[in-house]
Amino acid sequence: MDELLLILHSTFRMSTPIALAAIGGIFAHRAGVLNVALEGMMLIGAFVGVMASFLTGSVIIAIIAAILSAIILGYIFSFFGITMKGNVIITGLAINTIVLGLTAYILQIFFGQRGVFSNPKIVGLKPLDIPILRDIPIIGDILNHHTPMVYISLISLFVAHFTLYHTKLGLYIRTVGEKEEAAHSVGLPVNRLKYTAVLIGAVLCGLGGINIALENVTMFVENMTTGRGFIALAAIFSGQGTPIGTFVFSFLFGFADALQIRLQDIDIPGAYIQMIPFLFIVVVLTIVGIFTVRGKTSRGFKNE
Amino acid sequence: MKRRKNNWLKSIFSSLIPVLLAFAVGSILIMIGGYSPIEAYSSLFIGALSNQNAIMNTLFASTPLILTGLATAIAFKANIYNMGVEGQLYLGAFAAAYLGFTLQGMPPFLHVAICLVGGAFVGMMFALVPAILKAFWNVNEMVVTLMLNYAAILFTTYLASFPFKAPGASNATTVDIMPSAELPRLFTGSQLNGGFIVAIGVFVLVWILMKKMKLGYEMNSIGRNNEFSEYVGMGVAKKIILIMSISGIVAGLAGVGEVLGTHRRFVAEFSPDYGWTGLTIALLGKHNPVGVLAGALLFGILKNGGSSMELMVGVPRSLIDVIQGLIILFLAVDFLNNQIGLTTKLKERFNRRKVA
Amino acid sequence: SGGSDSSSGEKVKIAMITSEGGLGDRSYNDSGNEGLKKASDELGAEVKVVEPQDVSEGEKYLTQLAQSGFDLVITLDLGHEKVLKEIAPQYPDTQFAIFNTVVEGDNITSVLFHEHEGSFLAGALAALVTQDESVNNLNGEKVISFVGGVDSPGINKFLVGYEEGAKHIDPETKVIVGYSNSFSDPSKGKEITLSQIEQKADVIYQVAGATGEGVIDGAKTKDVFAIGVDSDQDYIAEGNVLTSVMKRVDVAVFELSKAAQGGSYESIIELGLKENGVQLSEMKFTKDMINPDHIAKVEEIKEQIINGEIEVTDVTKQ
Amino acid sequence: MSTIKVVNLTKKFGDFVAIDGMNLEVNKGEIHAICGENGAGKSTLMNMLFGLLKPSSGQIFINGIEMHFQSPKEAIAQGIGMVHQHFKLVPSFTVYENVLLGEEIVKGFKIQRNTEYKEVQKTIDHYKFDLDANAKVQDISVGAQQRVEIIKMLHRNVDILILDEPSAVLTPQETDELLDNLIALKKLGKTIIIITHKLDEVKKCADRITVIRRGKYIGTVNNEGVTQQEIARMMVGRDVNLDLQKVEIERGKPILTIENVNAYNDIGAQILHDISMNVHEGEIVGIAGVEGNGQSYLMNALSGMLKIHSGEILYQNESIKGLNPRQLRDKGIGLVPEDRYLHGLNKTMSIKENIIAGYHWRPLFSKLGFLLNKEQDKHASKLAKQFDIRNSENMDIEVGSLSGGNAQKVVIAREMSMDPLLLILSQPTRGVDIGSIEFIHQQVLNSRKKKKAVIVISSELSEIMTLSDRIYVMYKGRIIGERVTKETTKEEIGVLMAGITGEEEKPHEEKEE
Ligand SMILES: Nc1ncnc2c1ncn2[C@@H]1O[C@H](COP(=O)(O)OP(=O)(O)OP(=O)(O)O)[C@@H](O)[C@H]1O
Ligand SMILES: Nc1ncnc2c1ncn2[C@@H]1O[C@H](COP(=O)(O)OP(=O)(O)OP(=O)(O)O)[C@@H](O)[C@H]1O
Ligand SMILES: [Mg+2]
Ligand SMILES: [Mg+2]
Repeated sequence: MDELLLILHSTFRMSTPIALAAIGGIFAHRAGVLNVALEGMMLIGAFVGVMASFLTGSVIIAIIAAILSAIILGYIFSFFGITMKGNVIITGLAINTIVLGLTAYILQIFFGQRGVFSNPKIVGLKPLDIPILRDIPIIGDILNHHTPMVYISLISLFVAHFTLYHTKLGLYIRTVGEKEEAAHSVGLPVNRLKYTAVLIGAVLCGLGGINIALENVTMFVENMTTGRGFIALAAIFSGQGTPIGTFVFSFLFGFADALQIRLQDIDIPGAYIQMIPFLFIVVVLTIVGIFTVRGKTSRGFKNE
Repeated sequence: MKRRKNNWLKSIFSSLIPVLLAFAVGSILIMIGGYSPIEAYSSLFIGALSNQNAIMNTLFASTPLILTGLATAIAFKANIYNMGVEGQLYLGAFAAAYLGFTLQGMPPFLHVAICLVGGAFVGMMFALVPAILKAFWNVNEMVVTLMLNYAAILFTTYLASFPFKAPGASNATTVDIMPSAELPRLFTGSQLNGGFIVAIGVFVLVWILMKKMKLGYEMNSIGRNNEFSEYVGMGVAKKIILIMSISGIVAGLAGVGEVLGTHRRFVAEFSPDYGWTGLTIALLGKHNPVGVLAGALLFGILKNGGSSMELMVGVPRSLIDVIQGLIILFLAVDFLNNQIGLTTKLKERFNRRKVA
Repeated sequence: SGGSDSSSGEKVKIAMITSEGGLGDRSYNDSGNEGLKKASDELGAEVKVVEPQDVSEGEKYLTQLAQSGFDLVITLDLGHEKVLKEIAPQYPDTQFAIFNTVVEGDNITSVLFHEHEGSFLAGALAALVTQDESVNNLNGEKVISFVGGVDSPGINKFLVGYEEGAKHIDPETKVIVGYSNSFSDPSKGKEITLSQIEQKADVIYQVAGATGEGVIDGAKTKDVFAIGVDSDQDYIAEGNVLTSVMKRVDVAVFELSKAAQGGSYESIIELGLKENGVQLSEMKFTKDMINPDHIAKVEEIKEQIINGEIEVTDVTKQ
Repeated sequence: MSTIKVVNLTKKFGDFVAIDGMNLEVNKGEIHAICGENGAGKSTLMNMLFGLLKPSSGQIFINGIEMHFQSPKEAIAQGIGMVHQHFKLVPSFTVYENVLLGEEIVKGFKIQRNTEYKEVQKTIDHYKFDLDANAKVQDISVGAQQRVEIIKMLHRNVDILILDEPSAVLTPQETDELLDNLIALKKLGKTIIIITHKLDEVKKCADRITVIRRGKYIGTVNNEGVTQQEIARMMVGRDVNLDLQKVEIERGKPILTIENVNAYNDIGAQILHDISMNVHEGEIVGIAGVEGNGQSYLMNALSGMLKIHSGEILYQNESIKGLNPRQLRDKGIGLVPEDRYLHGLNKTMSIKENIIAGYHWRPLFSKLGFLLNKEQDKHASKLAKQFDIRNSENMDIEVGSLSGGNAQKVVIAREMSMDPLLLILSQPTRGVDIGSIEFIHQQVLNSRKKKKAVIVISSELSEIMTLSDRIYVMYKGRIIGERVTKETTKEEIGVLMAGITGEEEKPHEEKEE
């Protein structure tokens, strides 16, 4: 029981960066823009957050700087992918490569550091002890004592859901993604909506970067996002672009990963244990697929 | 005839502009780092293209990318998001290595052939997993292939670390393959090997498949309109399985080439994201085999020239990554067409303002 | 065996190829780079460090460096062993050196570290300290742990030495093992560490590159001990890094550089506890926190290893 | 003063001139019909008026002021609304969401769904349209979707309403209601431009008629004093035979027999109930019915796209239940689906590629897995000529850039070229100009002459009456009547289509879909 609570507590920590990026990524996804630059946006957020924290000693400035940097990246992505109509997957992959190189390069030429940048002057964010939550049994054990971004990721879930389904912005974003001509024919600013969708994602990716670099640890490491942006992308697709579904899959992945860590001591090859989160997602999707397809009476696939 | 020439010129121009723009942005960064852009770029071209050895090494660097690019292009053409080329490559590579070091006393030609077939087969089998899940239960292939990549890398690393580790090796590698299984070097002084011939052979076959064969036509149709394709009896589910199998075969061969030609044993995590680079190349080449070939050569130049930039001028690796990223970024845009579109758009806005 | 042929007056030219991961790992490659810098400062050598993108580029780098007239070309990537064997004979005027593996050849020096020996000491110290409730937040339970970057022989060489050292002190010591599956994921490193601490581990040995930074951070958060690796990492979290298992790549590189300048090369250099090529850090911040008997005991074990009374397993030899 | 004035307007797509020096004046408060063959440029012209396309040259004046529309937004701001030929609706949204798109009712940030629903339903009821504002667009019939498009514009209170073939998918009653509505709107002072291929509608509502041909202005006439035949001649440039003569054919043995077929949709609702029917050699069987009464499902079931739950389908006395589309084609069944651009054609592939689809595996077109390019070219050129597909000099252009009628001819040509023993056509002439209708109908009758069996599913009653020997009427997923054409009247079938059998059966009450 205690063990389970610990795993769940850890699940929140592990799924937070994925959930933030994924929930942010939903908007671009729903606007019909495949954003593979989530990874790069998180990494730049992590990097700039650490730099700003180091230089100013202020976490607030660090957070703002991280968000801004991710937004700038979002603009570059949107400019090339939307305004210039470049292939968005290439654009996204290119941006990831650039961020990876650029962060390392800046670290090297301006700070004379390679690989790792850690310094006592970097101020991070600490876990919160929330008065009422603290006293609720079980729930308190799982949900209390997390860093701010964990709570922000939960809040962003509700905000994203509300925005997507109950506001004009959300409705327009979905329109653009599902049927661009419809948006065009009533004069919606198609490109501006796509920009906005990408930029919302950038903001949350910036926060994801903060979570990785200033909450979980307080340092920057080259490529420290290690593919979480792609896991987030997988969560979006698995959750079919709905905030709740996407969050569930981010959470499931975090859970499987937390579980995996605890199972490593079992006496079977580590590789098999480490595969758990990845195979777990495949299995879940397959089960969902089997149930969905069961009642199907029409032949073939729908166009995307 | 005249028109064709024009198109040809146009495509040269449209790929030259982004490269030049990327170089321009890159030179700013190079200067910030205190290096000379001219020196850096000339070392890039000298290293990649200046003499026979340089060119051979560029082709060598392109070899796995031709194959991973084609593997991705085949699937993408049919609108199947096979992002699992990396994983398929690893399993194909391991299979080839296994056949390469276990089978003994084989005539070289036969041994190589067996390794090629074995690696291709394993690549295919692994690609079948997402294909079947997609075909039967409509499970998103992009997610499945992304996830299975991790599993494949973990699995092959495990194999090379434990059951098949070379005795005495302190890293995760298998023993060497038999000399009979090696793809020979084509020239001395360069790493270019028989793998390149394999890649070119596959390129020709894929070109024929996509341009001349019935299946190529069906791939194109499925890629553009699934429902139509089903309606006219193409049996989309079965075709998905078939197309993914071919994609897996080509991805597997990419791994085989690396094992038989380059490393001559299996080395855990040997691929510097060949699969992902292949994906970029497939998209840059617009899923067209010739485009993929051109893209792979470009990346070969960048990789080989990039190392020269480091070796000769000392430009740090990280900056080379940035420049490569910039080139890809600018290449994502169809400049010539959009450029014109952009200027007319600006002109229109300007005119409108004048009127108002 | 062959000597350097750089005539006096000319600067000796030395190049070093990093292993994958490159510079900035705050351990292996960086340590090598330290040695090289020292060679440049003290010996006036002309030095160059290069970082290939992947292991298949080894041949190109080795060839081009040899062709560019370097007197000594050191590769830290043991993945280059095969190509080195083929290339070295073509450039008899260049001396080559490779680390962590043995490659035979007239102009090749192989440098081997006995990391398992250093790890053995770390394991012994960890097993002693974990039972001591008086320092930090340590519990009395005999549980220690290990975080590796990947589950592979190169990493497990450290693990097995560590385990043997711990069992040598107390066979009941439990060693929890975790792998992060990445060398650049400090978050994950920390998470694994926290999970191990929850399972009562209170001394955690990390062999995981930058991921290990997260391990140290985790130990600091829970105020228990981490053990650093490769270089002296004690300063990263003062008082929470019990010790570091140092692998003196810098020493080896410097020694090679000296040979390049005029001495003669050996074909195999083995660096273990005996040669001070592998050693524990001086424990600047922790020495006073723990029972001096423990340190004495570790010192004693070190002597036993050096004189062969204790033999530590090297898994890569299997 | 004219509300809309177009001067010397030209639109080029590459080298192709779609609109060539067009002049047009539309008066305020009139209903102005635009007529022309498929591909004449009607939609292109209207899209320029609505800001969706930018003219290559020429001027557009709205109320005397020259306009340079950059987007529909600016056109809407000038009070211009357009109902498009190809729907611009978001499938997963509800009807009311689509209607109000861009004009949501919000309180704070929150969209007031309930209010929106009520408001839109009110508009729908006001215009007496048969629509549920709460239904999702993807779940309603094509006809209903068209109604959503019209409501969308009516709800926006535009001054100038452009309707591009609004009645193509409406039932006769709905069309009548629509026309009445348009006349009522005109009386409110609105200006209406309507594009339609149905000359009787033009006669019923228009004040003036402009005819264009191949991108050029032909002329504008007053509705009064012009006959349908005259308009048709202006459009086509020759006399059009609107009444085809059917020769007597001895009907042969049964080709297709359907027995008690039942089917369900993906969410488990029954969509076909006990369907039984048959068709014989040398016979054309029509399936009449108001759009959305299960005809599409029947078509899907016959094309192998829908799983049949129970019942039997016999083709030449052999069960073809559960066969896939390819097997059906190989048995000699030709299929012309209802949705041209979804199932009938691959919009972004060339004419040549489209014209062999579904038959490309035949030895005629491929050998040992290779496509025979020459044969394919020959075949495509032959059919283009035979079926009068315009633009046929270039078989490599995308089918998507063909006009609706020509695109439909590509489908018809493909399916007929293999001489199928059984030809099933669904809405074969939807949105097709009169010249092409005549042509397609002639082709169908030729098949009958060659003793083939034909099923025509159409919501166009006159089409059913012209072509069929026998008629089945579908209502709510059932066949509620069977008549021999010669022994029935348009009126009788119309009554059946409304669900009234007049016999022992009562109109079916239960609501489906
Ligand atoms: N939020 C934004 N931030 C920065 N630039 C933007 C933003 N939104 C749009 N742009 C830029 O301004 C251009 C015009 O935007 P606008 O919203 O008017 O596009 P639009 O109405 O969809 O255009 P059209 O419909 O004519 O294609 C975009 O193409 C983009 O380059
Ligand atoms: N985007 C485009 N690119 C190239 N050609 C086009 C494009 N749009 C239309 N055309 C061509 O312009 C001509 C006019 O097309 P348009 O759609 O305006 O015809 P239409 O009169 O509306 O026909 P229909 O009655 O079939 O709707 C056609 O020949 C068509 O092929
Ligand atoms: Mg203890
Ligand atoms: Mg039209």
